[in-house]
Amino acid sequence: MTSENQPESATDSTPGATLDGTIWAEVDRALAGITARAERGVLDLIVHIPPAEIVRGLRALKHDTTLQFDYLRCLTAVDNEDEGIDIVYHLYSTTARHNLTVKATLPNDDLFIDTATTVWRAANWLERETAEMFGVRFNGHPDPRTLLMPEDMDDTFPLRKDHPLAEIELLQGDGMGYTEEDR
Amino acid sequence: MGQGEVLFDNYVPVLLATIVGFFLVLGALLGSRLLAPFSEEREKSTTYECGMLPIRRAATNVGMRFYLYAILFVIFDVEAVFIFPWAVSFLDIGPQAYWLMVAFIAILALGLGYAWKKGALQWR
Amino acid sequence: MVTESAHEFETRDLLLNVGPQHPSTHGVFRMVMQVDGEVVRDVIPYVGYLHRGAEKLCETMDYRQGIGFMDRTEYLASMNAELSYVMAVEAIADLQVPDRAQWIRMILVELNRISSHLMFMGAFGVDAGIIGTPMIYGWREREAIIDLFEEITGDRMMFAYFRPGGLAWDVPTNFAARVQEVIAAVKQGIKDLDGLLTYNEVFLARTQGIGVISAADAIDFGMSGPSIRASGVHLDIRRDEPYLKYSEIDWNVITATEGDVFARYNCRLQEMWESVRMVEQCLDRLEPGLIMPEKMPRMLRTPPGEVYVRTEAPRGEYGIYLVSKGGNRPYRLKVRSACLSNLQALKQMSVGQYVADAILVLGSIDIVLGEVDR
Amino acid sequence: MAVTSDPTAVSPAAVPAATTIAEPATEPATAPAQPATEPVILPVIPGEHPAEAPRLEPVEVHPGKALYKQILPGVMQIPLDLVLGASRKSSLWPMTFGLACCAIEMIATYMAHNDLDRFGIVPWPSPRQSDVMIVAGTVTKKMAPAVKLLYEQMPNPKWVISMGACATNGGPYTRYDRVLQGVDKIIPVDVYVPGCPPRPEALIDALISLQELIMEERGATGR
Repeated sequence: MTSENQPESATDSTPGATLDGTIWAEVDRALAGITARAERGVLDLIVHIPPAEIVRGLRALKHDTTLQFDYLRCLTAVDNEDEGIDIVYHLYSTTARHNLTVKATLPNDDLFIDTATTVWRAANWLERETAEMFGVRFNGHPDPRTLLMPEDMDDTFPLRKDHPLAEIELLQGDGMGYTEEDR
Repeated sequence: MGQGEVLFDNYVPVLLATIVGFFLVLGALLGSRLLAPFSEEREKSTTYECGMLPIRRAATNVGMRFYLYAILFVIFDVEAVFIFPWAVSFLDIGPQAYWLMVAFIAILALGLGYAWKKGALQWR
Repeated sequence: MVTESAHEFETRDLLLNVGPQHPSTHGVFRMVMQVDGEVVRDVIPYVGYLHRGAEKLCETMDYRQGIGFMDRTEYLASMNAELSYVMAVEAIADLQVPDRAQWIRMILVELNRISSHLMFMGAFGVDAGIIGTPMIYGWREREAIIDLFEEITGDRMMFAYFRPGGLAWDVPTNFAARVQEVIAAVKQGIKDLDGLLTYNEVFLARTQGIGVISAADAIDFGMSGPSIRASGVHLDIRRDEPYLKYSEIDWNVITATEGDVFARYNCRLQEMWESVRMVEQCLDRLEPGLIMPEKMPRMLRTPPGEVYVRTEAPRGEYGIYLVSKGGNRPYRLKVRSACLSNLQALKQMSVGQYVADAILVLGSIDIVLGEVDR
Repeated sequence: MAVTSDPTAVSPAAVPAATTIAEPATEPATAPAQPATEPVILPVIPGEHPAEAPRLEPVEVHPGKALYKQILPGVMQIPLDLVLGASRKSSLWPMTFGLACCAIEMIATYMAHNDLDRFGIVPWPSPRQSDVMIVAGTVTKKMAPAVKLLYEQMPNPKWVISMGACATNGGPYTRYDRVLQGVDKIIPVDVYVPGCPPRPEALIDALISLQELIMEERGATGR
């Protein structure tokens, strides 16, 4: 499966941004068998990898001799209402001192992706939080409990765009209705 | 002031102390029963575990180490009780009592040495 | 074959709840410790008791209103949190911050690092069992720094002083003199704490060799800040990806090699001396000038795009991942919390220690629950 | 030996709160008591989760009455009231219950710069020996059962100071449904302290007004 690696100029970032200044060459070589589409972000290089091959790509990036992305900075998700949910991995190499952003776009109907805890242990809690906040399911996660929500509330996803904010209670009432004499 | 009165005079302060002590304790207990607003709530009797309900009964059997330390402490505490009266008056009870106490302490030190060598003080 | 009766004499482990309300969990952090006698067999951390949805609320507020949430998320080092957020907005909106504003930001950020580390010293003393003295020592200097911040920004903790593009208003005229005063007081304070704790034999016996984590594990857990530098990893964003003016002044990164509780404590202590040196150098380089770019739009709108900006907060890397689809509101804002990643290594560091030492290990990571739960 | 059965967080709701009719006549219904005048706009809080409701019920207050108030005739209670009030107000032991940013200001108030020890106010870690619960910070719905349990574990007479905007009505986080809009939804509060976070002087002022409250015998849970 040849990797279509001609970096078509990304639409949303600055048009016509060439990728020569970035580390796209090594990344493309590291992700040999994986379809990867590059894009120039404001600060770092952004690589889009399809969700099916995400863990293979991350492992290749980590164990590559020149890139050595051994540090997972941050793992989160972005809910673009209709285009699905993007899972975003920010990687950093403590030895080669360069950054990379890897994104995997999940369609809205099947929010399943493999877990990255096999690659970095740092992903454990970050995935638990992303799972409970966006409803994404990480297959093979060692400890799929909720992190920030209570244990028995794993069906509401607060950070989704369709989750409304709470209304400010117009009438605060007098708390629990304890008048002075009661106590 | 015969022999009896002297004996008796020495013990008046002790008597007073016990009476005052007794009334202090009684006052405290009665006072709190009388003055404090008691209320029986179900949750008040739960064991305090930082705001959460205890997960499992805490009355599990505990390691032997704690018991060994307790026993050793009791032994040497009692030894200290014997040393106090001697320490107060050992100047005027002659050298013979002094060496007796040294022997007493040596025997107990032997016991401590044995416990130490056998690893009773080893915590891990 | 172990007979049935032998089982009764086996010591069953006790599930100890070091719960949300605990003097040394530095906030509402809960961990269930499986304890066998005195030795910790297993630690299960529970977080989320302070999850207040700062990220969700930031999405409904424009860029200036979001600054308040950053203060309240990292409430011990609000300046560092504001700095990350403001730099992320500037990176997306491509704003150039004038030099004077950058120097003032560096002075305030380093002073806030010192005040955060002083709070750590106090809390760490309490964890180690010395109830009052380090707390009183640490807080004496922290009040001096907080008074200075109050004179500049008007508030003791929630400053909201940094704005995208520069600062809200200029510093008072006696700024340099006041900072010199505070630096002199802080130097005396750090010397006192150093003398009180570092050479205290009992403190050394309690902290050396406890809660060791190797460099490889620390990197794998994504730790950052003094906790990872104590394990020998030279990872400091101020030097690796210099922002503000860190590349123009002379300072060095403090690292240790043992990776135990004392190394983390010592890294933070030496970092305070570095911060003092930095503030003095920045004061010399400060000269009058603008604090905001001339043409600042009334309502800041940003072009679509995404950026991940990270700065070195006292506890580690405080990153802001800002996705903007145009308009004056962030489309998605993720706060990368240093304490959350540092906490992941808690179990590996404290299993096998005594209960008292596990509390010390938790204290040595120096967590702030507002940042963990956001 | 890893923990085999994972101990899920046993929330106090598992302990069925005894539904005995509380001694005061008014039944503390979940919705605050409505004044007769204008209708109450019931808050539509999204995600009012069925599993959450039992945890967020207000706590049942059992004030309890001191024996001497029941036995002694009224006029003879006054000297005892004065002595008790003076002693209670000058040795208020708050429970160290810092939740969020307000906790740092609370610690700043305890520390040497603006000292609380001069009022006899000594922070105490456990609820068993404390009289005041200073709720300093945001009470989230995950933390609410712990707040209720700690309040119930405090001996009478006990008071509550709701420190900061978050504890009073949710503060800056009031639009998020995981945050409880005010700690007085679950426990009765005596003194509210405005501010985010309130300055140490504001907290000292609140504690002084609490002391006046105690002298007037108002608001204490159990006298």
